[in-house]
Amino acid sequence: MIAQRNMEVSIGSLSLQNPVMPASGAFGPEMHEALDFNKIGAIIPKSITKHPQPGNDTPRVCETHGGMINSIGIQSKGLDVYLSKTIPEFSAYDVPLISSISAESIDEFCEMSDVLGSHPDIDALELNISCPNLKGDGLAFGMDAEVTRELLTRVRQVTDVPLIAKLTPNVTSIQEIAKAADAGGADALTVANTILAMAIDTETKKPMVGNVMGGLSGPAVKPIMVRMIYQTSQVTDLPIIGCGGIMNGTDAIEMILAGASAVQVGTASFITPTALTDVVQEIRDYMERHDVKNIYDLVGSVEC
Amino acid sequence: MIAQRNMEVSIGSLSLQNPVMPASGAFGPEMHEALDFNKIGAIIPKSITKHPQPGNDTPRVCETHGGMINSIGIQSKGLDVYLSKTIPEFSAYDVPLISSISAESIDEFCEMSDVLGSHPDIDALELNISCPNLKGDGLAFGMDAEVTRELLTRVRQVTDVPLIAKLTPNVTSIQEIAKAADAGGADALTVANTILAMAIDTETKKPMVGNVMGGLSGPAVKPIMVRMIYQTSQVTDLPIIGCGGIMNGTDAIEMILAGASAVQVGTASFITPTALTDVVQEIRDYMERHDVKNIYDLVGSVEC
Amino acid sequence: MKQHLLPIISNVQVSSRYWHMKIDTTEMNETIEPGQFFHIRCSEGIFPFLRRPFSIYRINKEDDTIEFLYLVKGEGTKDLTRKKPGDTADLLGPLGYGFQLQPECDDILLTARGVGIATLAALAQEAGRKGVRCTAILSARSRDDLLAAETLQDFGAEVHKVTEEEGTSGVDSVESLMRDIINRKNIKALYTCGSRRLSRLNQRLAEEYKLPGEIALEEQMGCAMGACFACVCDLEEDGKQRSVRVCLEGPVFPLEKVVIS
Amino acid sequence: MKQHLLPIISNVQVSSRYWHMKIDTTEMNETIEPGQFFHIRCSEGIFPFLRRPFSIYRINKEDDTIEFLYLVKGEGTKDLTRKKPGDTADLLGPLGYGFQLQPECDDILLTARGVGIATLAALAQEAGRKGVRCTAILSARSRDDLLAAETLQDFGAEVHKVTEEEGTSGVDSVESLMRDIINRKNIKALYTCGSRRLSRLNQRLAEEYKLPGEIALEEQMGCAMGACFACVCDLEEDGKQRSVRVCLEGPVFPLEKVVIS
Ligand SMILES: Cc1cc2nc3c(=O)[nH]c(=O)nc-3n(C[C@H](O)[C@H](O)[C@H](O)COP(=O)(O)OP(=O)(O)OC[C@H]3O[C@@H](n4cnc5c(N)ncnc54)[C@H](O)[C@@H]3O)c2cc1C
Ligand SMILES: Cc1cc2nc3c(=O)[nH]c(=O)nc-3n(C[C@H](O)[C@H](O)[C@H](O)COP(=O)(O)OP(=O)(O)OC[C@H]3O[C@@H](n4cnc5c(N)ncnc54)[C@H](O)[C@@H]3O)c2cc1C
Ligand SMILES: Cc1cc2nc3c(=O)[nH]c(=O)nc-3n(C[C@H](O)[C@H](O)[C@H](O)COP(=O)(O)O)c2cc1C
Ligand SMILES: Cc1cc2nc3c(=O)[nH]c(=O)nc-3n(C[C@H](O)[C@H](O)[C@H](O)COP(=O)(O)O)c2cc1C
Ligand code: FES
Ligand code: FES
Repeated sequence: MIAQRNMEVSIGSLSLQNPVMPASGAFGPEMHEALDFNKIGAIIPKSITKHPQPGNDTPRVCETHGGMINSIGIQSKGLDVYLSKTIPEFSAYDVPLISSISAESIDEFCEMSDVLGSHPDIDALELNISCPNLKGDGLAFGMDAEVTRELLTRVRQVTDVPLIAKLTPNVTSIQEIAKAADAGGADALTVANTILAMAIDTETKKPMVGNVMGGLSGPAVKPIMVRMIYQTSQVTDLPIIGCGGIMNGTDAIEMILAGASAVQVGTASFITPTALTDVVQEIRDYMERHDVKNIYDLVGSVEC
Repeated sequence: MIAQRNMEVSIGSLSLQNPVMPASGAFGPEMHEALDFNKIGAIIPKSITKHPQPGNDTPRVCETHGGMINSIGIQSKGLDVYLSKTIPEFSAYDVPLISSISAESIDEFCEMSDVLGSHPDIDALELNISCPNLKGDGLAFGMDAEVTRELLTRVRQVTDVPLIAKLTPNVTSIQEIAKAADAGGADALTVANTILAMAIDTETKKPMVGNVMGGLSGPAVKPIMVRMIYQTSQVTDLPIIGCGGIMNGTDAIEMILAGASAVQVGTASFITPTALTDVVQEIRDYMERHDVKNIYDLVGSVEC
Repeated sequence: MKQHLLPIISNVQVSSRYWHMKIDTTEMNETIEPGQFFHIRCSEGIFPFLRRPFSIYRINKEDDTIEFLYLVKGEGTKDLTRKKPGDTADLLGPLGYGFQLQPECDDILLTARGVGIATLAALAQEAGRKGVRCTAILSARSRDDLLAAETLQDFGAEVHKVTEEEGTSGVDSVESLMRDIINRKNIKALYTCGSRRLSRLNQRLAEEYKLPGEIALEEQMGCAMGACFACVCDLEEDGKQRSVRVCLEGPVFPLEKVVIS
Repeated sequence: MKQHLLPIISNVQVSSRYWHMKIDTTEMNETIEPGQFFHIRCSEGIFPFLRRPFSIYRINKEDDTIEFLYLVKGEGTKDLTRKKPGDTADLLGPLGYGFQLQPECDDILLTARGVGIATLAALAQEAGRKGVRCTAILSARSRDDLLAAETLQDFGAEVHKVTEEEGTSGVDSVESLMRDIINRKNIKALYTCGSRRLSRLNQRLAEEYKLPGEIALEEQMGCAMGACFACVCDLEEDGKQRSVRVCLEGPVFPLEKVVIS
């Protein structure tokens, strides 16, 4: 008889059947043809902005050693289309729906969180306070602890759904930002968004992405993310969602050992469209092999 | 007839025959068997501390996708052995010798800079204000602009040799630190040291390096370094020495286009012991192919 | 849009820069149309990291195979050349929307440049199959790059070759050639792929001659599944521009709508 | 210490976990000693990133070849198995200091475990060549891992095999075996490689029987050129500890001096 393997995890008041969800911006409704959405922990569509916006110039992606740079920007059809089209498309599935929000001001974050948080089909909000592609040389709300605290405090006032702050890795101390988000009322932290990066084509002398700089993702960044998850877990009890460079179940386990209770898989889906469900299966295999009854027995259990 | 290709670059008052030098800690006297030291731009031995110190627990290195983590720490025999043994070993070569200094306080930086700066065989000092392996959870002087400014100001008072500040990439704004080092009196900036990282063996649940965290180097980090070089070059006129992930001449050119006037090559030497002179030759080939007369015609010439 | 692991029948160099790969599609039950593409994993490792998009060059329903014609450009295509017969090809697809051959358009003109030739070859094949007369102008750097010309001729197409090498591939020369063919053959539709300049020329002539047309676009891709918004371009409809994803809504678009930057 | 690009003569699997590679060293003019090692680039790409250290298993001066015996452990060694005869091996070395066979030590005992057997095989070969009588205790997980036993026997060594499989590889059993051999054969020196526990045992018996000895260490390596200080261990001399680099000052050290953690 096979023992029960409990893979359920909680993000605030939200319970997920397993700890694996897509990373925002690397997942779309069309992927249902290749992937069984009902088998993952949650669905997170691409970050949404209040107003429609076009995104950045092409080329928008380029490859690097063990990773890629993207400068998509937040190409978005705006909140109205999101409510009328995107949400119905995803709420057909049997897993929680987490909306990722990108906004230009704290007020706008509040306004959007109010609308989306009160929508019956939306189970949690991820606040993308870290997108390095925003105007202003890659600056983001999440680079400042005080701004982060205030942003979370204000959004907390308008909604009761679980709030996940997606932190930026482009900071001196992720611990300070994590503590600020915690103090402001976040229910969980995603650690972390992409690392600001740049590549130049030496033949044309032009930047490889239209926006000059973009965000680095993929296995190249994983050791940096594992470090940040570990550091963050030392200063807060909030659930951490590990993100950045996961290609398989072992990578997910590594982040879980470092302190994550859930993970997001982004770029890996571009290479293997079934990456998300593969990771679920590989985590389960690991639990079998090591006879782990409950995924929480692994969370933060690195032996330092 | 082959046109002259001028590869000479200046680091403050110091002139180098070409822009390629080793990264501190990834170069040793024994490598002379595989590499002609007289053909590189400068020699930089491993960072030296005032007192002997043992370095960190083993294992001290591990591999990651496109890179490696090291937690060597600054294993050092102290200043006395450095003066009596290391310097004579290197000063036999016909290229400038740059000493990399690691210290525990600003006073100690001053003291060591005084001693080393007045040594006739030492041509410049690189201040390693960025080593992420120091005690204190990876904190470093170079994570604080004010400390950086003061450190440079104080060291500037004790020596006239060119001062190179080796910045840490583990900061929110490398520009702020660069400006502070500039204001304090640095002659050049090395951008940048390793990125703090961590890897866990999922089978043993133990960190892959003895010191739990270590510094990530190699091609994985190059896009982050290119970005930081570009950002730094926007806020200061100081010469920038690009470092992090260079494997070949194209990588060096990429950093030069981003704004570096010289480069350091570290980990690549572990894979190809002639990496340093290979890079020199490949830069020369590029200049031939693109008919570049002077290396400075390339510095910062990315077309954004 | 599914991941398929299929046996490679052959993978051989066919000219100095081009290779040709044939895949056994017996195990893949999908309808494939000319103009569609597959996102191919060129190596097993993590470098090159992303998949690479390749149009379908030939669709052989009879013996359940498909063929690709690819230019060795960088690391990805170099790795692809290392695959041997019997090895597995990792294909994601078929992806996107292909060309439309309207019943009333019984005489068509294709203008292809470089790797765009591979894309239009599949259309010539389809045209041949449907009895549509097809004329093709193939443009390349050198004669050696024009190996696909024979394939198109086999499909019954009349082929005109222009090259840089011979100084015949300038936009002006191609324009007179196109005008001549359009007039002489009573061309009913234009199809193009592979060159910005030839695309603009096609747009101009389509407007002037009031011909419908289609264009297959190439854009840098991430996911090729519509998820990442890497591959966008703009369409202009009723005076308004809107952004489309080449991988999902294309790669074939109405010629007149595409905003060529 | 130089980088050598040398032709591979053969590279074959010799047991379930071990492979054997033979290299043509005609183009390499270096003196190679048992105990020395090469830092080998296992793949051309950037993953695995670092070189991997491998001891010399056999040195065949007659026909100018060297041989390696390696365990397939992770990505690096897996990639190494992909090399074919005629391919190029990228070797950095020979590196480090090898074993010393003192003229007066005409009867030696080797204790090797796992991949340490490869390291000590070269010493057995040298002993055979010099007419030094050699006894070897080879320890491994299973009989199948002990394929090198024959090689050592060919060199004239008396070989004792102990395995986990058979329950004969415990420290206690090996200790009685060693004591028995030391007494029976009038052993003059001990050599060991591949196991912390066996190393401690060797240290203990060397002290008790007042025998000189040497140990070959394995440490995670970066550069293998003495530059990076990744591969350190501690030696104790005159009651004081000092740090040494295994790649440069070793990998062979006096048995009694090494601090085994
Ligand atoms: C819809 C579509 C169909 C195509 N059909 C064919 C075909 O039938 N035959 C053929 O030879 N080529 C075709 N191409 C082009 C082909 O995808 C590129 O030549 C290939 O990706 C180059 O990869 P590389 O690794 O060899 O070169 P790299 O050195 O990695 O890249 C060289 C250049 O190729 C382009 N490129 C690299 N990666 C991608 C990517 N993921 N998406 C788009 N472009 C990329 C970039 O412009 C890059 O500068 C097609 C492209 C598209 C978008
Ligand atoms: C001086 C010396 C001589 C050796 N001689 C032999 C030999 O003759 N035959 C043999 O089979 N093995 C030998 N080894 C061990 C061999 O180097 C490792 O088994 C090999 O590096 C594993 O690489 P991998 O990529 O297959 O495994 P990985 O999965 O990458 O690593 C598996 C383990 O191997 C070790 N390892 C990985 N990289 C290195 C490295 N650069 N340096 C040291 N250890 C590393 C680590 O402990 C790691 O956890 C020797 C090691 C040393 C230091
Ligand atoms: C093409 C692309 C688009 C992305 N768009 C978003 C986005 O809209 N919002 C967001 O929070 N993160 C976005 N990200 C970041 C991912 O969510 C994730 O943090 C990052 O890719 C690291 O994970 P990975 O290495 O698994 O891809 C995007 C990443 C990629 C590659
Ligand atoms: C093994 C090792 C030891 C290092 N030791 C030092 C050091 O002592 N001082 C220092 O400033 N940087 C040290 N570094 C960092 C390098 O100088 C360099 O900044 C980094 O490796 C990035 O360059 P690379 O990718 O070319 O290796 C060390 C790096 C490695 C890999
Ligand atoms: S490539 Fe991702 S949307 Fe088209
Ligand atoms: S491996 Fe670098 S000093 Fe030994």
